[in-house]
Amino acid sequence: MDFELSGKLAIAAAAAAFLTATATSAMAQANATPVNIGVLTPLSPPGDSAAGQLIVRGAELGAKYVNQRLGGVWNSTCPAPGPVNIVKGDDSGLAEKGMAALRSLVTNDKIAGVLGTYDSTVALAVQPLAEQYKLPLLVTQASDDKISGNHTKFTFMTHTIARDRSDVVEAFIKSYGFKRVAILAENTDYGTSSGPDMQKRFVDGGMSSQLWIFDKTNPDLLPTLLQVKKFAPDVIYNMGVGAPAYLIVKQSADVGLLPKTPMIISYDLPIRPEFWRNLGELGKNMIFLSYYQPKQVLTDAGKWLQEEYRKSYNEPALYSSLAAFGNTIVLAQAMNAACSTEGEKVSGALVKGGFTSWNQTGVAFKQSDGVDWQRSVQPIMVLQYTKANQGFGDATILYPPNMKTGELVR
Amino acid sequence: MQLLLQSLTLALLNGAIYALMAMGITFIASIMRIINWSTGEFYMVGSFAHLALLTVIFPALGLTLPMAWLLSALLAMGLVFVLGMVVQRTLIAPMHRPGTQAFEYATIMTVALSVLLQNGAIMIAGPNQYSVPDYMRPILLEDLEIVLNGSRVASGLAALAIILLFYVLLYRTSLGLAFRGIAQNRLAAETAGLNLKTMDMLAFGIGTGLCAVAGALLAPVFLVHPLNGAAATMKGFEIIVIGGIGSLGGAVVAAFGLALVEGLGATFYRAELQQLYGFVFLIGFLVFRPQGLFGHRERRV
Amino acid sequence: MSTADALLNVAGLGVGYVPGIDILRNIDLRAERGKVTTIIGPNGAGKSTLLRCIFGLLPARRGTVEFAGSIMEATAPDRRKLDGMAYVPQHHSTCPQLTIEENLRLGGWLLRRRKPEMQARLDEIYERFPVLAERRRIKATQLSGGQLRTLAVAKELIVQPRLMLLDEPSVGMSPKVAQEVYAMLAALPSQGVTVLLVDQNITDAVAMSDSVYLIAEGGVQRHGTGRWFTENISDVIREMLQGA
Amino acid sequence: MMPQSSMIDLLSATRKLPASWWPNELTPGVAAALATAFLPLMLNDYQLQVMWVAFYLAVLAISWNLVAGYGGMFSLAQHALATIGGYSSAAAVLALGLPVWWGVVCGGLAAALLGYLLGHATLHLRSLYFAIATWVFAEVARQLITINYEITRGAMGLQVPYLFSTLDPIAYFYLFLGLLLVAFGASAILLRTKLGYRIQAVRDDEELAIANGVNAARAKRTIFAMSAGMAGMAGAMYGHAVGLLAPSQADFSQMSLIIIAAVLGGYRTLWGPIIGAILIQAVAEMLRFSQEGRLVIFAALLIVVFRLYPQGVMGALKILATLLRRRRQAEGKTQ
Repeated sequence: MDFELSGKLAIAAAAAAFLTATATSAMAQANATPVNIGVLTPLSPPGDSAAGQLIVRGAELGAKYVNQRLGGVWNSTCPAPGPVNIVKGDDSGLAEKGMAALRSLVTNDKIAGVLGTYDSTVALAVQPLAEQYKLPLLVTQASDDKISGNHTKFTFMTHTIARDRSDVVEAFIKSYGFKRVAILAENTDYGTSSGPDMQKRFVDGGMSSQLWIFDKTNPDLLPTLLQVKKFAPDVIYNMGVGAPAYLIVKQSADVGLLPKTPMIISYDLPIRPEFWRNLGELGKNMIFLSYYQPKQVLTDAGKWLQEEYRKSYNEPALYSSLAAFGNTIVLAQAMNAACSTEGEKVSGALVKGGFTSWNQTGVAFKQSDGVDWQRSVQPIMVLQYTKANQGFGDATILYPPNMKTGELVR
Repeated sequence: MQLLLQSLTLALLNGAIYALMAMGITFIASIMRIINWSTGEFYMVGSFAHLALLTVIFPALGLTLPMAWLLSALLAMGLVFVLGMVVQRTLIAPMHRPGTQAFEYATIMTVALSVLLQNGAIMIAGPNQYSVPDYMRPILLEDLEIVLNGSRVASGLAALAIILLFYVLLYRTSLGLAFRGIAQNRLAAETAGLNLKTMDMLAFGIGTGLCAVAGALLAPVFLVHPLNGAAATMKGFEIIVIGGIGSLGGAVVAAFGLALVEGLGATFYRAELQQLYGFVFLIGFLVFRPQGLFGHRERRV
Repeated sequence: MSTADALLNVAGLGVGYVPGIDILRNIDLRAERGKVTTIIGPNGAGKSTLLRCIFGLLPARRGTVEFAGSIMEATAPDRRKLDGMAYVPQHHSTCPQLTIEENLRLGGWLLRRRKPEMQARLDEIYERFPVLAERRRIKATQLSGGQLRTLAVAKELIVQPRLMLLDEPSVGMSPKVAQEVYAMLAALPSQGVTVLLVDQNITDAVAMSDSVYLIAEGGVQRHGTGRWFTENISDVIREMLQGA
Repeated sequence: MMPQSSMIDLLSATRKLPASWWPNELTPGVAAALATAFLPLMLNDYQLQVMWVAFYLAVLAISWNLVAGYGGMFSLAQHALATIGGYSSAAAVLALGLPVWWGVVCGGLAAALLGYLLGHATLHLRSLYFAIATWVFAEVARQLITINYEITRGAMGLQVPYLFSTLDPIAYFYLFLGLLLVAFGASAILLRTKLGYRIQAVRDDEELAIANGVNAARAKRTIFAMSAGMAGMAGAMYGHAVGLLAPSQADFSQMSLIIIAAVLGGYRTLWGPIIGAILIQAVAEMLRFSQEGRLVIFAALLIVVFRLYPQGVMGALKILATLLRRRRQAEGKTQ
């Protein structure tokens, strides 16, 4: 009995010693802990986890780029640059979950900056928290113009807002002489922020335009499309994201709108590898907006990303990944410029400086009026496929005029 | 006129598909007296199984059959039939312990199951949407200026055929008689010597199998992705309330009715209210005919 | 009486629904082959519970149910049905939206793979109960109370059980209809069916019984022949009322 | 089906109510709340945030348990009623310019009123139909909020003022702790009133209860409206704590959380919903490391727990208590 007890004690002592040793070594490592950057994004339902995963991929490659190519970031004591590390926070697309996730990232992971917000609701809910924690928040893909319109010190918009998109689509549609525009927008923040704005512009611009808002969970859009058919548009603007975007294309063909009527998809869905598999001939002559075209000249960082992304995932990077990648390296550059990871200083650097991102435009956050407060504007292109199964790189650039590579095929 | 004709045609096709979605739920609800909240997830699993069979497994085996899509959809149904039975036996049947509220606990189990299946699919299948090749070429009715999606027609017809088969099973076989008996009076079925445990398991398998084949058949029309079952659940519930729980005829008529109401409402009034038309239709039934179209007032047992 | 004559032998049975509360504490009873055995007792004595337990719808907490020489272990009613036990519960043992014939065919579930036999039995039932034969295409919900009861019995008789457990066959019936039902039951033993009856209609039930058990307070209070009970019924009732 | 004797007990209890209105469960409740009040000393911002959300979920679970567990009405609209409370409060504050606290009251009243009407329309339905009918109500509410984006800003989210001038989660921690204590106490007391006994009698056997002179329809409607009011008020406070309202709060996944919390903790017990809510919130947060797999692990865990302990934590505790008592008795005998 005694022996047993002493045996147990010995084991306990050994375990304690081991734990202490591990803890000490962990603490020693903690001194060389990388600078954590948070990615706050939807990774589980009801959020759009598909988008969230793409954003995480971009951010992780961004960290890899910072560590490999920029040699990490300088921290506040400026002795030597250290690596950055991406910490994921799942917001489930819900404001409250986003708040909890951000507080977790701040208190547990001691992040020096956060990016990745996808839902406008989440961005709006965590914006005041970012202020409270003096934490730079780079809004990667939320499109509500209220976010920049709130004029907060630590929030930086890099995504296009409804207005930018409307500008481009309006100019494109005008320059090609379309007169009747049908807009199909889903009932998410994306659709309800841009759709009505766009319709108003077309009507104000003397065109006739109708807007249909549809429920994202409803896979049967035929009745809506029959109304669209009755309207007899000469161009359809497809503002679905993911499954609804495909459904609009397929079901437009069902009611006979396609292939007669040109269709514009509002983002770069058609560059997905499954686009042709899913749509086949229907994808021919598809017009779409993109922030990127393979023939476009990328920065070195952008080239690096496309290469790495293809290596890792065997497909081209989508805008979500590109944007998150860009945000990550911009944040790192700002830290280096400030020679600090302190929120105040990094924010200051972000406002002052100009930064390299994945595209040639670069990133700068001027404190301009209204919705342009601390917002970096992305150029948007309009592309068109001209053949079935065409590679993304062979798509014609229709807009902007200075980049134009071909004519619209009807 | 042409618009009306086209929307009527589409409602007809949709009705068959809606009916198939609803039958699985109504069957399970009438036999086991539970709501299966994971219906939509079995629909989704069916569509993924179909996708895998048709685009990966069949080509890998070098199979090139004329109606491969139908075979694949039926195989997907069979797979989910087995999966459903396993789930029922291991997870749902044990909730019917004496002294527990069978309806509530079993329902809660299906809620947890739906969370598991949905998120499992997101984890495994990743962020993309998939489709399978069209089943048929589009059909052009030139005189009427109507184009019909071949896949929709094919899946609508297949749905009708499956409904017919199910009808034969229910009304022309002794197994079907047993199911109808259980649906009306479990005690009467038990005194007749039926093993209710086995019958419940079979019923759950058949119900989920029906949802799965709906998912499989609709793969080219409504795509394959982890969240594609949401609509099936919604339509299914609406239809079984309108048609009356346990009434197959009611489910079929309600399915066509719902497709018609939604289609006409959205085509001729406001499209964004499409889902709400169905709800209004349903609320009308709840208020004026709570037992549904062909349902009968439940007796307390 | 030797146990060899008993088709059903219940010994020391204890049953209950809620933990800690036994509805039946200790029941011993026998049903002799080819005889009618009746269980009487006050409301809430657990008579219906006893039948449910014998048929396997409720697990026994203690004691054994021995049927045709073998002890029933599993609670599955379908096994007992297969062994030749049949049970007609007090309420709703038919399916209201099935036709008469469908109800009978459901009752004949065990014969589902023997089509000619099923048909023969159906014809037999129709012959015996012309009232059902006339209405074979009608839904059960349209039957009158007495007809429904007849259907419920016929539904179980179709598989020619060895033992019929009947719960209150005449409840809610006009005296005339009840008479018909009892006449039908009285004829069962001559067809080789042993009957175990639970009844509140003491006079009619006891009159046709070979053996009667009075149960109350979870146990058998009195046991005797049908004749003894018929003669002493008023004393028994008085005793019960005073005891209660 | 419960034996008749306890039904009669329940109904006779409505005639002679217990002498004291103070329920036995309330004393440990207050004690637990007092103990919890010291927690912020040990917790960081993030943990406090998680805790107050757990309290909020617990209030919803209590309100649902009242309707479904004690009332036998398997409603699937609790999350929608909370959301309606939130938007009603927002309307009162943003459109009418009322102070935030008044908004919260308006939110509770609006939800209670809607709950009463919903109950009026659906409570005569049988269980399956009732469940689906309330689910439809929730879906309609969610879709209407989404579609009318000109007013509600739809999925873009409606910004509403905060309840307190500080964003410090400690304030909200105490707010929701207080709300939880009130909800807990209110339901404990309610269950000891005539209405409480009546509703349980109705749940166990509606016909028998009616035969015993209970106005079943009125009892059900009243409980349903009270529970809706509780959910609405919690929803309104939640809106002003997050600073943002969105139709996703009326998503069915939120309802599943409420159900899971109540059942995991212990369906039809007073403490169950609280234990369940804190447990799932804690587990969900602990699973953060697993990222995409979070909900998969979570759901798998739930299924295993439900499978082993359908009666939830409270049921498991009861079994444990019985075992301990038996062992003690056995020890007593051997000595």
